[in-house]
Amino acid sequence: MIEFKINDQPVEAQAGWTVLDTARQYGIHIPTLCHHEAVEPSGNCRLCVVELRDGDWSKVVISCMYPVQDGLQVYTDSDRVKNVRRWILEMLLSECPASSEIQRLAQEYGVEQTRFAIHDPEEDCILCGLCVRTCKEVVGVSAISMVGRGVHKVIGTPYMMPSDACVACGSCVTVCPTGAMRRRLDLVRGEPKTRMAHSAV
Amino acid sequence: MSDQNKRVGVFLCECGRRIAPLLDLAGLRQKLQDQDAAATVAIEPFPCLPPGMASMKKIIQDNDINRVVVAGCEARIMLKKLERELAEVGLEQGQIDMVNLRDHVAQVHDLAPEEMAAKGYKLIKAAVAGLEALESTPKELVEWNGPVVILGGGIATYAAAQELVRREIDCIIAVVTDDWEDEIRMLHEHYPGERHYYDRLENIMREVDQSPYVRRITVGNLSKLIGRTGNYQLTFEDMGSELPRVYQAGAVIACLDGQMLNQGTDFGHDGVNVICHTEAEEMIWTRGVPEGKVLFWLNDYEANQSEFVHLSARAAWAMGRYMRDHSPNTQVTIMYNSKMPIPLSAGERKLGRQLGITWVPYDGALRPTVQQGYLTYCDPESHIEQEMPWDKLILSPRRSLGQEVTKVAQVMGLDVREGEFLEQKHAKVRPEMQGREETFLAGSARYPCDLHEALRQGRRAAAKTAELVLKAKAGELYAPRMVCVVDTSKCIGCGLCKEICDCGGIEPVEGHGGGIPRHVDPLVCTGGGTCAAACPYHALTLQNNTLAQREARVAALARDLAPGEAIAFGCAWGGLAAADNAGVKGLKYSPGTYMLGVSCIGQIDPSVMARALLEGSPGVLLIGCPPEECHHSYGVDHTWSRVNMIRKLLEFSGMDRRRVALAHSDLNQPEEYIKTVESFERLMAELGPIEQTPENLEKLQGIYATVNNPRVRWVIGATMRRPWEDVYPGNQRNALAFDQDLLGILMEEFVRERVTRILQTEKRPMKLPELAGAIKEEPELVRESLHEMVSEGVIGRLHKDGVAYYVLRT
Amino acid sequence: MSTAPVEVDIDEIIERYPGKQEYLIFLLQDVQSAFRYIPPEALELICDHTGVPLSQAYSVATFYKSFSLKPKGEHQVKVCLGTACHLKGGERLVDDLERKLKVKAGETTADLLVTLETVNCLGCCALSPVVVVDDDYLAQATSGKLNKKLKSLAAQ
Amino acid sequence: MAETNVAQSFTERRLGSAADLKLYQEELLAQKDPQQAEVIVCYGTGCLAAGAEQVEAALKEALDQAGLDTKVRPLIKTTGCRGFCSRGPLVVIQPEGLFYQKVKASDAEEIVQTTLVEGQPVERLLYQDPQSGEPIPREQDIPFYKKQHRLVLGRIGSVDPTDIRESIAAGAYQALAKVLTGMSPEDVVSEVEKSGLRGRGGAGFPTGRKWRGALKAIEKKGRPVYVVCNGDEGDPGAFMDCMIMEGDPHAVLEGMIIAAYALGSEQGYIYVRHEYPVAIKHLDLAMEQARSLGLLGDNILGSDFCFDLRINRGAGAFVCGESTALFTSIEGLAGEPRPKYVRSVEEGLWGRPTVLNNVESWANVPLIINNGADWFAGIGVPHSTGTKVFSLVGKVNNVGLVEVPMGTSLVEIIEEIGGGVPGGEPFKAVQTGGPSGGCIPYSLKDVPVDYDSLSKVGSMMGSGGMIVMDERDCVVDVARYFLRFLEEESCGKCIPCRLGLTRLREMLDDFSKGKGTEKDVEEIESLGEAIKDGSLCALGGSAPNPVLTTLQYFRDEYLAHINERRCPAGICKELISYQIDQEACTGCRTCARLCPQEAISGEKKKPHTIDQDKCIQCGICLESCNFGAVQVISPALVSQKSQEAAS
Repeated sequence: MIEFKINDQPVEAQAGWTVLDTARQYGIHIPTLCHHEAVEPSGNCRLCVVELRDGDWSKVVISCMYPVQDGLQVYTDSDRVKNVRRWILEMLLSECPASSEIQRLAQEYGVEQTRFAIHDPEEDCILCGLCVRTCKEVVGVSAISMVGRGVHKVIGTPYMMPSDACVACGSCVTVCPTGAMRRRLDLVRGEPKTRMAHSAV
Repeated sequence: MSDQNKRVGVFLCECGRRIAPLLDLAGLRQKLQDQDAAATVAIEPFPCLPPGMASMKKIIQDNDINRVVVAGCEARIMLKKLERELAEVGLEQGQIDMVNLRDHVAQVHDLAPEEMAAKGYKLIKAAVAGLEALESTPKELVEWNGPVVILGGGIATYAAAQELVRREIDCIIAVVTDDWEDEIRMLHEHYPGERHYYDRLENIMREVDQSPYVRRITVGNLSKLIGRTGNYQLTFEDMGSELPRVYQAGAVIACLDGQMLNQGTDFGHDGVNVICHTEAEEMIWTRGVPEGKVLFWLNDYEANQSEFVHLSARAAWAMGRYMRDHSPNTQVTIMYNSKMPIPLSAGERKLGRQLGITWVPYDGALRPTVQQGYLTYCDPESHIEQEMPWDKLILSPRRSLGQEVTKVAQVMGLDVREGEFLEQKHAKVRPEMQGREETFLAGSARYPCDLHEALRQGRRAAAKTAELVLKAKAGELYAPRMVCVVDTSKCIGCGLCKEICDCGGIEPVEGHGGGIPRHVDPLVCTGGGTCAAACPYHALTLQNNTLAQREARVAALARDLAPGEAIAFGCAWGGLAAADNAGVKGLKYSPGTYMLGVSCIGQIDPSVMARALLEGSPGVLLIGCPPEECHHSYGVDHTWSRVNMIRKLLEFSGMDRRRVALAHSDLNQPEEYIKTVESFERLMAELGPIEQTPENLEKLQGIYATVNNPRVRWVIGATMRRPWEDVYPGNQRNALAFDQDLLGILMEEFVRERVTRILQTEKRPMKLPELAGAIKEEPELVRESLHEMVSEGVIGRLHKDGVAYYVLRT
Repeated sequence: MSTAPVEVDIDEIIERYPGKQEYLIFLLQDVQSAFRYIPPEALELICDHTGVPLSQAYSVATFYKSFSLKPKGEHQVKVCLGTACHLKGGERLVDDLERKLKVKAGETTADLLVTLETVNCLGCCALSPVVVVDDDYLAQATSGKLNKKLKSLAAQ
Repeated sequence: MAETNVAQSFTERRLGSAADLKLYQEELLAQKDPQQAEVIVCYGTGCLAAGAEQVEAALKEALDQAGLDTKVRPLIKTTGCRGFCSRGPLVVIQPEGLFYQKVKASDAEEIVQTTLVEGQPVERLLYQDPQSGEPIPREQDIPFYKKQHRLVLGRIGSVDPTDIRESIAAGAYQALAKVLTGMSPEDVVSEVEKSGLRGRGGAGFPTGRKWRGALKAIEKKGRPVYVVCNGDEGDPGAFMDCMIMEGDPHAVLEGMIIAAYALGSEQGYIYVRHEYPVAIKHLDLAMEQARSLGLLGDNILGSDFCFDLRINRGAGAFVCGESTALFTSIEGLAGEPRPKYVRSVEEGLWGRPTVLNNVESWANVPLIINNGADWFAGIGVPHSTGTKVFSLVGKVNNVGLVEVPMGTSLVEIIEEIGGGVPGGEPFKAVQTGGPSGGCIPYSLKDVPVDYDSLSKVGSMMGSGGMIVMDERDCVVDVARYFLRFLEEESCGKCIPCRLGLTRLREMLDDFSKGKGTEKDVEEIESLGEAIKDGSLCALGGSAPNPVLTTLQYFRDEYLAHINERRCPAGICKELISYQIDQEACTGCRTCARLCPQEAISGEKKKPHTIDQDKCIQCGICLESCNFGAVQVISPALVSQKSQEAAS
């Protein structure tokens, strides 16, 4: 049994758990975007940052991957943590203006508006890669992947053509935290031959 | 086996704040415990995270739980993880079920927490009932017996064999000649312009020929194939050779090449100076490279095969290069439709310039005309008709499937369609199924390709096959658990299942004359289950996901439904996924529909629909994929026939036809899904519940019996053929006539089943008016049925006081 | 008339390495240097060989800057944008070349003659700003020197 | 270089023991006539780019022509980088040690005739003292070299890196022999610990402690354990690792083999940036030759110890210099970093214990073993022992590779070794540590260059790039440059780095256009902190450093941009304009011909003018003017068009 503190509250955990696992077990809320229980964490969105302190020493880490250790002192809402979250959300607001989930989160964390220019008002993908990880780890087909690097990165299929590997299961849409996969799904699975909106009952 | 004692554990998930405060979980647990609905009930903040998982495992072990319901989120995403983790405490696939409390209840309805809990309770109870009806099967190893047989005679044979021998896997190659060098000599008939590759091909062939793992047989075409993966028996046509004709095989790879035909005389083809690629190659073999002006005309557009023009262009380029390399006095020109990009790299273009091979475009709007010594074409720049001189004019070949290849493909059980190559697009349900042809089909008969691609296909097929062989060798090749199995004691070998099976998993067993029992290839079966739902005798079962389970589930749910509530089935690729996505999006809709997930709507036996109505559901809504997107090919279409049957029976019974309905849902259109369920709910509210009068119950019992009647099932099964078959119902020459026949049969059996039931329950001889009165049908109608039943010997007739009494034969 | 083979045997390249994921980048590099880009067929063959899903190989091929999925031109013009070259006007040379060649950095001219690229540092900071044309280093490059060099390429 | 012959001659010999190696070294030394003349041509990248190959060919031809007697005929040898790149191509004539600089192919005949035949130096090719103008004939007397302490670079420039025999003769693999004959793995690790060697790749983690950590991890997890060399030197303006790999690959190999012995590793990897084809070639050759001699592979020097190496070429991703990204890249994936909450000595390559050091660190290991930890610890300053190699570039006279003891002051390196800024004015700032480092202003010129002092002033040692800036370099522009570089090189995995760098750069873009407020300066600092805290790996975690340090030391210059719309250095395009000095212009028309906008007009031989409306500030006129007539004005002239628009 490992004992440590989250926001000064003593908690117990087992080896192999992360700080986030433990926090959730104790009902301590830490926001996440790229985390999904069905796939391995990847640490992309950085929203789940927490601060570790030990005397004067302090460090910001991501709770979704930080392994629990005896005697940790974790703070989920310190000034440093808030600064990181604020900027992430402010940047996401301008990067993914079309996502209501981002707007909701931003509001929750007190970010009302963004100082940055909006490049694409339609954009809603935060490139958290959940869809890619789900396609690989849960569905097992790896139909989609990250394409390109850095600022040019997008979610896509080989050659940006409908993928032969895709089984059209829609898991990517289901796990997507911002709803961005929805409008990308047809690029992946191909245009359906028939699209029936509604059947008469 | 612990299965004797079925102990179900229910785990309720808080999912952070996404279920817990919205839905009264504590109350739900209390109710489940009070009602003794499960062996144990627990609430976890996140069962899916390590702390929750650890807690679940402990509870499962401490309480000897052998079946688990996790009520939290989508099974589509989370079930695999649960299966993987809970395997550690002995739970197998099929023993874990999920209820999506979050996306089907908490996130989508505007209800009080207790009301939410009430809905969750019903869904969970139904899931528990389903699991209690589960007879879990033991793990089954796939039997592997025999080498890999590579047949069909295509050139990919060698690449496939090479791949296998490199993995030390035994194989038999069925080829046309004893000597592989002859095959190279003839190769250009299928793959012209590939000389640069011959050295490499020779190395492959030599390696295969010298390998101790390869046995080379020269036999006729495949004439019969029976068995299943791991255990096939192949029969070849008699070629008069001394070799045996019958072989045992663990797996089969067919290497089939398309054929190349010459163009017609409308292109000036004369076989001497105006020739096709294959003839040009033959000429080079026999007489060497011709001198003078050689003109390749890539006439694939004009021959209506523009999709293959790149292949022709590459072949022409390769032949042209060969000519220039071997004959300084040959000039090579390649004429191409300006719509086509030249398929050459920067390096090849440079080489082309050095060699002096010229590419001349023409305007495709004007078809070039062949004259003696010239080809007239329209210059795309100037629009002037120009003439290109030639001494030899070489045309692209026509690509098609040969007759023998077609026959082999048919024996292999492939879809062979007029005028098409063998590659088919499949809807896919499991990653390992992708493009199933890839595991056993290679060569230009799949789709026209160059030699390199054909060999690649061979290698790829062999690599996929090798995975199976190696797994089998290691004793690790298990049959998937959710597949169909045949009860041979019930199977009469009618062949209906084989006919409607979309995955090709059902095969006949070699045996005794007429009634050939069937069996299922578990490695091919996709677990869609429409075959099981069609079997007239219930001889097919989708194991670990049986009809009995589904009936138990709907029965439990239907009994609990409040007025205005109804049952829906959604397939994981359509309705269920759309429902999940509605929850993810947090869309709100009315709460009256209870969604039960299935892998394909086609596995809903009409018996399940009838049972739901019988147990008190006012209606059943089946939500499948959009038509033509069915992952199990025809599940949705088959469902239509079943729904249609129930609707007819409802009408016979004086109930509204619309109580059973089929809908389609795209997983990416949750808003449309909501329209579907709300529309159905409105209808249910309008119709109200089916009154539980004895008369109605009798009729519903009758419907239930009728849909399980072998004759009815056979008729329904036999009439839901593949939609693309133009015999029926694609081309409904006599749609109405058929429907009238169907109505007649249904009515007949409906009456007979009910008469039988009345006689069974009353256990006494009954008169016609009594019987007609009991089932509330016209005496005339009942009389007819009684007469037939008597003449068939199903019931007996007694006369007492000049009055006929009917009695059940024992 | 006889010519040296221009195309490399793709199968030969594939067989240089065992079929494991760790050799994916090796294979892509060898294909890249043989063809100067990665043809789609080659990518699929590499996937078959290494067992890496196509999407993942595509992801790798687009992640690393040295791989190109589009054919490259006959000549390569690389402008160094290392810090030393930046301080001495490397960007200016890129702008200038983009104007002259009418392509953006990373692109190839329509006639497949020249591909314009930028590199981070070539390690010859003493010569900054540096432009490398094929294997030829232009030290202290200027717009005028580039004009001359481009002309000589076109004349070849 | 005579690769093929060399490779062939090894198949006969396999060194069966440490004594055998010693014997072989003595044999090789005995074969050499110390009086034999040697013509050494530097084949460093700088010299090659400047035409060293042609010089070598010309020298060969001149020697053939001269028909010198074979007995006295000198040996032509090519070596790795001599370091004095701004003077390349370099040729050194041994045994006299004559140092010829800026040699051209056309000089070959004269060198052969005057120096080799007649025994006289060619005066005009000698280096001239910049102060006195006196020629300095010998390398070691040149100020650039005099102040240096070349240990890691010791063999470079004197041995042909493609011939292992030269390196062996010069002492290569003696440390390995020492380790195999008399040191236990524990001895090796504690020796390295004692030496105080710290990682030369950037962060300066003590190498010995890293090895110790790996030993502990092995106790827990068992083997395999991997040793990896990080040769993915990506910092723009840094090329010392490249020169070490090219010039003395055996030092790197030897260091790795010693570590492998200490840790019980059987497989190592060298990850080299693909832009370094020569380094790859030389390492490959060195490995092949070492294998055939029994210095690498099975049963090294006849012992039971087996270890082999493989080279992984990078594929063009700066981020792969980050340890976890480098591992994912070796594993065959896109080089995205992984969170490092479990150290790589425990969970590195393929999740196994892994020791990763950079090229220069590895090359230090044999020195420590050979000379002892105490000797090594005696060089430099406490906590930063040994020497460090820097690549000195930018606005400095002596561009090149320098090696100095840790703790040497910045001003010594730049002014004394580097010869100061061209034109003689003091430098404005020095950027150290590459894109992750910071800018140190002239006022801190006396700061000793060691790990701790550099971090104290907000910069870092980094891998050793040292970029000198003068008054004509704008700090806003430099900060933007590094940000743009990192933006382009960010792997894009985590949001703070992928989005943050772009946004930070956009804020600086505004500054460079004169837009922004003092409040924005604070916002930049706040965002910078968020990126540092929030980023997944060191690339993002240190990316704001150039901005934050320039803000610390050059805040006024930032403020000049926004408050006065003025770029003091005359760099930021939007804030400057070009003007032609009517007095100085000779009307030669060069600028007018080259101007892409045809903005320059004027008659031949009469002063020209620039049409400000057409000018795009490309700077070609400035660069092309031979008379210094083009001037940069900041704040910018307001163009006619915008004047009209305003009125």
